[in-house]
Amino acid sequence: MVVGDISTGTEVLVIGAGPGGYVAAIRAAQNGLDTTLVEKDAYGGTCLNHGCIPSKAYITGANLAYDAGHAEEMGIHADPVVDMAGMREWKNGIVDQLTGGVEKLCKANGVNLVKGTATFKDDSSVRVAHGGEGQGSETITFEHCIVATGSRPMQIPGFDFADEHVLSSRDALALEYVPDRLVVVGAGYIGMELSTVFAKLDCEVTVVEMLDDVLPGYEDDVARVVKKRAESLGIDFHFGEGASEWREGNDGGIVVATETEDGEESTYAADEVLVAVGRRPVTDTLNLEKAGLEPNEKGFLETDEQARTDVDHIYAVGDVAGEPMLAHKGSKEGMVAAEVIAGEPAALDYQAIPAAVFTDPEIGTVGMTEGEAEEMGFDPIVGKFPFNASGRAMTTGHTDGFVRIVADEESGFVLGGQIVGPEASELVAEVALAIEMGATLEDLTATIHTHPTLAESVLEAAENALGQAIHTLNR
Amino acid sequence: MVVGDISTGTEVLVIGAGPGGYVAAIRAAQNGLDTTLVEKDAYGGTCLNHGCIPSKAYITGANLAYDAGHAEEMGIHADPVVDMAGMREWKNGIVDQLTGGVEKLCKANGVNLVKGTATFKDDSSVRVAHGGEGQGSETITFEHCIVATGSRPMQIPGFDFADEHVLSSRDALALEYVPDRLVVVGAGYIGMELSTVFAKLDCEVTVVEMLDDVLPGYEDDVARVVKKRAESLGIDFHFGEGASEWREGNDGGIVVATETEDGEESTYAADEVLVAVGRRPVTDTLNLEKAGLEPNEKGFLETDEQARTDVDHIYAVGDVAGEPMLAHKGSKEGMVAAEVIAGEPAALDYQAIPAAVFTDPEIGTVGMTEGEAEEMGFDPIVGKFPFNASGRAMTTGHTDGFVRIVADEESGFVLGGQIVGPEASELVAEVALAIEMGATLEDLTATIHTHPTLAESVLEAAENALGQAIHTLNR
Amino acid sequence: QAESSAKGGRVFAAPSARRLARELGVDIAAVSGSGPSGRVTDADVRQAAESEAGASASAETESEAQDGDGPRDVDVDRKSSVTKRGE
Ligand SMILES: Cc1cc2nc3c(=O)[nH]c(=O)nc-3n(C[C@H](O)[C@H](O)[C@H](O)COP(=O)(O)OP(=O)(O)OC[C@H]3O[C@@H](n4cnc5c(N)ncnc54)[C@H](O)[C@@H]3O)c2cc1C
Ligand SMILES: Cc1cc2nc3c(=O)[nH]c(=O)nc-3n(C[C@H](O)[C@H](O)[C@H](O)COP(=O)(O)OP(=O)(O)OC[C@H]3O[C@@H](n4cnc5c(N)ncnc54)[C@H](O)[C@@H]3O)c2cc1C
Repeated sequence: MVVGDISTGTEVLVIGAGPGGYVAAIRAAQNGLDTTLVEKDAYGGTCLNHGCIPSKAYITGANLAYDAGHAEEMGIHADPVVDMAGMREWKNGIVDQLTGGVEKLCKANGVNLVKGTATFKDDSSVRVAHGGEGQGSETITFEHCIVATGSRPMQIPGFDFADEHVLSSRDALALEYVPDRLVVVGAGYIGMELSTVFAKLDCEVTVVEMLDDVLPGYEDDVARVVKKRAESLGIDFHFGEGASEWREGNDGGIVVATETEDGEESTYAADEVLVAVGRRPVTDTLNLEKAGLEPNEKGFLETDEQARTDVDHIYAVGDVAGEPMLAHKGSKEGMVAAEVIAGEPAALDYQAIPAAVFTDPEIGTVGMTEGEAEEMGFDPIVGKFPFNASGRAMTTGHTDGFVRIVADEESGFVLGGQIVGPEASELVAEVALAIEMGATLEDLTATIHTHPTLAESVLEAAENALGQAIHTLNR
Repeated sequence: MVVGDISTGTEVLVIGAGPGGYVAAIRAAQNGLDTTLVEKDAYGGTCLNHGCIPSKAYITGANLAYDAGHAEEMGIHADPVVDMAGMREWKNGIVDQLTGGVEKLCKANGVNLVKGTATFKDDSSVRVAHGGEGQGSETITFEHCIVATGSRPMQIPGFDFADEHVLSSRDALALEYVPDRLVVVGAGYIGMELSTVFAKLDCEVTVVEMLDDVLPGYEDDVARVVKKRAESLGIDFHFGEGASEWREGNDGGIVVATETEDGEESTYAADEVLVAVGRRPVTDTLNLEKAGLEPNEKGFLETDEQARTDVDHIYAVGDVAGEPMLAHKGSKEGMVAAEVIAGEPAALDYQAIPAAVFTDPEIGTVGMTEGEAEEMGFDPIVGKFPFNASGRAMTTGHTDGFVRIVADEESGFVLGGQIVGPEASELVAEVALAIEMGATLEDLTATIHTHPTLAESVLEAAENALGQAIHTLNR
Repeated sequence: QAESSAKGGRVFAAPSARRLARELGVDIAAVSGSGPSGRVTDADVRQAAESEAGASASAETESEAQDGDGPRDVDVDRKSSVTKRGE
């Protein structure tokens, strides 16, 4: 429905084609809604272009090279040489294939694609400025809008991503060479994933973290497994230090200065510094106030169970809609928003959002920790199984970590799982299904698990919680 | 309760310490029953010593060496050298650790361990001949007995495992070197797993199979993925040929002769021949008739829902109790038998036994195929997702294969899943839980799956069945 | 029963049962579950919807007669939401 020659209309306008936005657009179109998706940069958003996918590609590459080079115990002797430019090209090929796929899927489902940057004119139209000079702009009016503009890396004073040696995660994932020495500021999941990659590629990595442990938000015993392994890879940790500035060094490299709370200073020589201290939602460049929207103090758009903002016909999904800033949370919100607009009885009524960290070993968590279960008024029982007792883990050569299952003692309902170990990101899927289904510990243990698999460890942990473990002692 | 100086009594006697028997013994002891476990050879049975575990260790080793040597596309250049004796030692270390663990777990749970070969004297006692000369024997009387004597590899005429160049799977898993040329007789799962290992370790592998495809029992499109990959690894297949004999060759090697149904002969030069044509239950060396038991024509002991044989107080579990001859099926039966003896309301009431094949790529299946669902009177709908559309699969470098989910159209209940692809053995766990829980397709799609994971492909297949897939086109 | 399954504000029911409850306008948190440990099943949700529909369509006395069902009792809010959907 063309309203004028510079103004078009659409039933559903989606702003941003990351995993929140493109999924919302496809689902809206599948529901028969006339849908337009505006993207200023690249299809797939942060996730496909500068986040999940490129980081996981490098993690695979680094693991393969490292494992093959350290497998004498298995009788394998190799001295792999990594050509970072080649690995980057492989990664770029994957990204291109996936982003091209997203574009094709949008088109095949009938989504109208518009290239450009959207800003609100009022609560029922946006102006889209087309990229490049003299490309002009257009107005798009909408009945419903889904804001999915994602997030961007946070900067800290003294470290400007525009400076040559200061890298964001995006810059780090685009390097054509492996720096000899890298300082990583921030030991959150992005900092830890990338530190591990570079350490395995023979870079000397120093991690500086303001808090006193890696992976804030994860339980101590989970974080400890990852930290221990990182240390054994040669990563040098400095906790309780904030990065204050960087300067050119004498050796052609740089020097990164840090400060403790007490004002104690330290300096670390490096070639590059990667700043990975968190991400901020992109809500400041949209003229949100024109649509009657106001982000909260953290910059997020608050939403209800239908992914709806304070303005009834405007929805927000993905990183702009709050924590956890994870691709699959965004996609879920995108689907729900699209279905709600289509009149379906959809809601964000899931019980748990799983999360994975692709460190060595991986972490996969879902639902409540023991402490959280207690806070919620449950009387939790907990079962644990260490991977060093798993036959399958031994045969993979990776035995660090454990599976923990948290359940309600009275009812037996599974409330949560914390997995740190090989394939933890995959193993958590079964626990997530158990939680959503309202499965009990007995349901988990009654389900036959294939031998020999890592997934058996989930069963063993559940049996341990019931005092019936076969392959560990019950206490 | 010592009945005489050469005769002891026990509440529960378990014969055989494989995954059927040792699990039964531990569970029986956990239930407060006085339990004795007799094993003639090594704790852990076939599975830990000559089956699941050693084969999976070699598969890991072969994959790592092969993948690292074929990763130029990823920018990794390596030329791994495999020292088979070293790999064997690594494998032996794992086996020793696990079998030692089984022994310790049995003791810690209070199981009496007896070394020796048991034969029935009557329906309430066995004679146990201790190994070695002059070691004597003892009589053990029991109230309940669990037979868990497992299986052994089948021989075929013309190929005697006692001959130097004729290998059973057990022999193949004990080689100290990689033969230059190997003929494998039988393209079942054991033959295919081992063929893949040796092919990846630079052995020239020829597979001879009487039937006309690999992996009989698996659907064509599943088997095809594995066969195609095997061919690309250089494995040479000859279908419709039965191995008839072997002889010494002129080149210091051997010649394996085969025959088609029409009598056409072929010969293949090799250094060793591995015969992997199936396994037979060990029910012929137990004097079963003295206990009033008679195996069926295939040699199996038939059992009811409580794992009970025709003789009320004698149970049979594991490979002796029938197909599928899989470790986890045996363990499940072992637990049920032990619980039934303890008076628990246990039964073999599971809906599905998952199964995995650790070829390249892996196969994981559980529950019904589309055809089986139809036969059972369901009106199946099917959803499929190819791994080459999975971002996670791409980043692992392994994109062959697919996930298929079979459900009942009317109710939406998940009936089965066939997965061929990376980590299929692990991914099938979620589908198994879905089947046991009576989950619907909607339950699977409503459960948030972590991005980027292979497990997302299970969700995508379920969405595809519902006509709602995001990352493939729905038709 | 309903209390223990609503511990910590949580309802133990499969996603499909939760969606069905929304479709039928039933407040699943107030449905007593007949599944293991009080898990709310599809059938529980349908039954709750029926007894609500019955309750709202018929005289008060009838809904009083169902008082014995306890947790399955209908609250005014949900009654009105069912009515709205029926319009
Ligand atoms: C290094 C790294 C690794 C990560 N790894 C994982 C992981 O393993 N798993 C996981 O779940 N998450 C991971 N994440 C987080 C994940 O990338 C985000 O949660 C996800 O991308 C959020 O999706 P989104 O759709 O909300 O936003 P984004 O993916 O950020 O997409 C937003 C899109 O909107 C566009 N846009 C913004 N403003 C406008 C405008 N005004 N007009 C038009 N277009 C606009 C942007 O160009 C962008 O394409 C990772 C992130 C990083 C940085
Ligand atoms: C190469 C190979 C790979 C395999 N891979 C897998 C796999 O990946 N996954 C899977 O599920 N299965 C696999 N299997 C099959 C698996 O090994 C068997 O299903 C499993 O071992 C059966 O367990 P069980 O307890 O019934 O018997 P077994 O494991 O065979 O144990 C029987 C035990 O009984 C003892 N015994 C026999 N007779 C007597 C007697 N008279 N007195 C005392 N002791 C006695 C034997 O010494 C033996 O220790 C594989 C098998 C092979 C050969």
